[in-house]
Amino acid sequence: MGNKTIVTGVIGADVHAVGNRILDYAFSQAGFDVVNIGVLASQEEFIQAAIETGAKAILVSSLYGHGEMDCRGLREKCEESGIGEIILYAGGNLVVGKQEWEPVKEKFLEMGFNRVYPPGTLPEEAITHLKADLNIE
Amino acid sequence: MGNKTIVTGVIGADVHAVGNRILDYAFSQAGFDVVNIGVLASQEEFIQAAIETGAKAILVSSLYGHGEMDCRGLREKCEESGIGEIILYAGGNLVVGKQEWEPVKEKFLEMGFNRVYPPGTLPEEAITHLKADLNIE
Amino acid sequence: MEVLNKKWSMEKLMSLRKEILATWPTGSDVEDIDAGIEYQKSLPKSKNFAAKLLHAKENGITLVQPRAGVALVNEHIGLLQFLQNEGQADLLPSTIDSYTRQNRYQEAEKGIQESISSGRSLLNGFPAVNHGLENCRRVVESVNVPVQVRHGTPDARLLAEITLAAGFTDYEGGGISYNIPYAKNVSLEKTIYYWQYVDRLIGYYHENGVVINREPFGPLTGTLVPPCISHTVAIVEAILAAEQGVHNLTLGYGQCGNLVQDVAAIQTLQELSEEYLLKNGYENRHVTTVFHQWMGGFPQDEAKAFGVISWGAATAALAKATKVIVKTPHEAMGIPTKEANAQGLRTTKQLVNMLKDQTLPLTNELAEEKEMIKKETRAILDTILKVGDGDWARGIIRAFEAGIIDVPFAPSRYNAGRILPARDNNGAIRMLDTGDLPFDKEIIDFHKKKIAERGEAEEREPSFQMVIDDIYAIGKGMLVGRPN
Amino acid sequence: MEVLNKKWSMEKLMSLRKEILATWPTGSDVEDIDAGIEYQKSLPKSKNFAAKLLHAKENGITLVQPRAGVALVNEHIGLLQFLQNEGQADLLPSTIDSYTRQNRYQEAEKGIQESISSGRSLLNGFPAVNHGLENCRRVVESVNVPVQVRHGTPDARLLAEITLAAGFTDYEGGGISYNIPYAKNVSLEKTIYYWQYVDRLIGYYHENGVVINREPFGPLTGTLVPPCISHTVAIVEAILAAEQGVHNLTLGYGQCGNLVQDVAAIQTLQELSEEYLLKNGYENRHVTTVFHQWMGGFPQDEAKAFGVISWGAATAALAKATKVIVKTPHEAMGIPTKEANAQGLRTTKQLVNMLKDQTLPLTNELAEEKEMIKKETRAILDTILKVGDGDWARGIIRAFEAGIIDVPFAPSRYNAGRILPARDNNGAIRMLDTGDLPFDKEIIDFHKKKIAERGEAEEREPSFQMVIDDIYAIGKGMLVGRPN
Repeated sequence: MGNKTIVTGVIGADVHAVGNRILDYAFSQAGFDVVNIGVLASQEEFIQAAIETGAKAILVSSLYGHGEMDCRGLREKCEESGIGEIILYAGGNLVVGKQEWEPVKEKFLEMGFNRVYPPGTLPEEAITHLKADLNIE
Repeated sequence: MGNKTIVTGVIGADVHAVGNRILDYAFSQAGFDVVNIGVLASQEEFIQAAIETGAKAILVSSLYGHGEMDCRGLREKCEESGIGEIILYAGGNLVVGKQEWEPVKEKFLEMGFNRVYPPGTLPEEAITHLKADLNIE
Repeated sequence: MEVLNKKWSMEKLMSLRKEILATWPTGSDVEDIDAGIEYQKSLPKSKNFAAKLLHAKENGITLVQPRAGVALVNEHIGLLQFLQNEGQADLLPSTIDSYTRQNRYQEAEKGIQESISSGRSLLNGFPAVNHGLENCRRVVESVNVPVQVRHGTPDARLLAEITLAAGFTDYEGGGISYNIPYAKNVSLEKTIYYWQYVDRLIGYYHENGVVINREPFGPLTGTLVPPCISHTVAIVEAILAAEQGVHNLTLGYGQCGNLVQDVAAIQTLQELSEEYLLKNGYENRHVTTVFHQWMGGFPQDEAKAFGVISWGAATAALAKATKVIVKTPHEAMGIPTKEANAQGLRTTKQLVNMLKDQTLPLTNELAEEKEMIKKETRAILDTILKVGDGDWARGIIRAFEAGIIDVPFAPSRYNAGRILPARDNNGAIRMLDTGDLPFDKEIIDFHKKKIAERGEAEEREPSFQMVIDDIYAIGKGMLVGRPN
Repeated sequence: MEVLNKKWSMEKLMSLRKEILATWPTGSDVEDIDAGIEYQKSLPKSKNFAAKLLHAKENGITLVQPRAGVALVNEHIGLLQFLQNEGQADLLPSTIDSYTRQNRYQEAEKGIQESISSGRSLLNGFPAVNHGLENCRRVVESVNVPVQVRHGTPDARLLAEITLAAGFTDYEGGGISYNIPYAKNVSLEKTIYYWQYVDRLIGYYHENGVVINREPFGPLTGTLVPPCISHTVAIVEAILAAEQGVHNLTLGYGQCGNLVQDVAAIQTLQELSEEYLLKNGYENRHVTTVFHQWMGGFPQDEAKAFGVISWGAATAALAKATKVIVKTPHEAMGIPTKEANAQGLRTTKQLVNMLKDQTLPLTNELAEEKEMIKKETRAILDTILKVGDGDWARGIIRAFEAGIIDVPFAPSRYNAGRILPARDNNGAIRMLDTGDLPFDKEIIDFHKKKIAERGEAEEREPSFQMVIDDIYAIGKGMLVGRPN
């Protein structure tokens, strides 16, 4: 597949399906080829899908607060699998409870994510960023 | 009049009449002889009513936030009028805005009030105190 | 002096003006009446209260307005800007302090000075008269939405002169609604006369192309006021204002808490006022409505206060009131911080937006409630006109003397104070005692029946204790004050 | 394996039990099934969920319940006590963490350890299985009100064994409602079978004098779910549970936001479920209702969130739901602090108390809405029984395969996902596309008409964009997602 292929999914034991459906729709509308692996997706499933489709980016959603535990080590696993340079985004309610956003963001950037989004972000924002990061248009 | 005569009223430019009516009713029910001078009452009117009726206590209500300015000097005026020992209570929304209660209470006690009540106090509480302060029952 | 409902000549207004403007030094700034009109014309339409209200009414939108006022000008401007920007207020007020309301400008001045020296507002509102024309214009110029004067001033003539010349486009109050709940010893003759002055002034503005909106104060004492009582006062004041040339009126009502009664009240207020204005020959008048969120005691707890605020917001939206006056989570503690004020606005905004596509459907219960409110209000209004020998001003004065109209819990000695309101078993406000209201047997029996139903449910005789229980109820989380 | 709606023998239950209890070490603590029953009998009636619900139903009271759960036992107890004392919760939950819901006890264990070492809960709920019997009993013993297990677990057999033996008296979920919205790859055969186990276990408790309440999860995906869809699932699960011996059921519904539709939904849920239980031979069953405050996206701003919470509370009270599940002002931010949770409870408590003497009167609109919900639900239910050749379990499985029942936005691949819901012009939830739901022309035309009305008002063709706009609407302060 081409330059516009991305993998989306909801990581861990998380079953929030609505936002995932909207992201799929919005990125498809924006011209991306969306490989949506759905909810309850493991790190391995994200990586497998990215390798199989030659995706340029992985967009990880997490709505249930366990994102911190679920996302840890994803960058390292990508490196081990030979896709160490792939773009990684994360977004949603990434931690349990109401916390300051900046430290949460820092934590995920340190984990190797390229961009991190707080709850309530509209798809348009991530679309704009991803186009910039992939040098599209 | 007897030992159970008290003067009630709403001080200053304050027109809140409902609580005043309830206080009147509740103290009367509790056996007090209530001389209710109503709303928009000046310090002089409170003192005049107390002298004329031989009241043992003055209960000042203030609901509109100007209580601090309106009540200042009342104890001194009582002293000048020869009723310096009269019991003075104040209650209501005594200051403008949401403030810590303790400093407000301190301020009114320093002004010479015997007891001070925050917003939301039920009449029963003041009735119990007044009976104790006047050695009734 | 007998006061009649008759339009003043401009000569009468102008000859009195001199005297009024001389009552405080800042009055001299507004001597040229036409300068105020010119200034008003220089303001954009977006700052005109009447225009914004009519637009909302046409589009089925409920606008949101706070109460707010502090002692000093810059702080007051900061407060209004905050409520506009952070509170998303559609309409802004300048709530006037209580000294100014009693024309005690000397004490207001002292409050200003103490506020400066202590660094916090010692006044419960904005002393517009003391600050004068230019400072008031700064207020209007500092915000992007229309600003209204909200107060409680029996004699508000000087305040009107200054604030209208300064670009305020809505003026709350009236000769009855700012007397009976706000004064103790001022006769209705006097206050109606004072307010004829204000209304004639606004009529003059109107004749010269400047539309100023007038809002009789709806909730009166804010405590268990039956709709027919507040409706009667609002409609009489609307007629008195219309006679003096006022064309745009917002009539008000304070939430009782029972959804059906509240929706019925807003709908009948609109319908009855239009009917009576037209019947009395006042054509081309524009009536809008204002719903006041719960005016009684509030829970101390902020979370519970949000619940009370929200119920008022939801009711206003379902009743399709043109605007809603908003309470704050600090209500039980007195004057709110600006943050709390903005919170109350945002809570309300969320609900009026969410519910803007919904109404309360017409049901038997709603139809019956509307019918009763109309019967009661018409009975009082028609008796007022009768005892006034055809004159509304004479009539309302005589009616208050006779208890034909009677406001519960009012401080004024010109009010009979004989009626006793209490909630029925569904929380609607009825009368335990209808006093001397000119009601026929059907109406009296209706109230008796409703109160008796509650008495039976609570296994007690209806009495003043029931009334007290109702007053304390909301603070304890209830609408109806049941025995424990 | 074919699953049929047929009561399990005790032998079947007991032979499976061994295997289930062996799936995690703490299972061995509950081997003696009758020890759990004895423990339940030792608890005071005030801790029995079913009893408290029935008392509320009889007295027209709406009870208030939060969601809450953290990783560690002492912290969880502290949280529940806080919500009981500061939040005035009538009923308490223990919300189970997401690892336990997927039976990933190993990961839950890791979450417990990390929570201990980091000093904050890294789990989004209480891992009851890992903590085991004695710890769960400490939870029940530490509070004064009934406690329910709330989760989202497709295979909740071990969790049920431990928590019921520990004194929990209400158990949320079901073979459909905890599969379709909570799993991706688990077949309905499996989950219905898992839940027959749970229901049979509760049936055994019932036969031995311990009443455990069961609550199918009403809101499903929580997003634009038409009432007929959630009603169908709730009623089928009620029947499946009743067959295994469950007698007390609370059926649920998630707020849609339109007052008339929400009241109609709660009323029809009560009426239809009683009708179908009786019609299918399940006598002496007690049905109560639960109303879930707004399950969709929340505004970030807490003041606005209070508005959304309040509207749910008011609707629950006017609909006379037996209990209401409460959101918090932190909803948009994920799991709330205990303070925010208690605030949501107090706001809700204020409203259900204030409105307890009021209902929404029956109007033409309400009657029509109820009639449509009943027609739609009956059409689906009757088709399910037909395609199941008279068996509800077989029927619901086949119905999901065929799209005869279809849950919007569900993650499960066993759900057709062909219907498309959207709001009509008054904010009620209708269907843009009814997929393969077994509706007659009248019903289909009704939905078409309602959606077309909105399309005309917004001057656009109904499409998936309308659905997306509706999903984002509340966060922007609206119910209906209008184009700008």
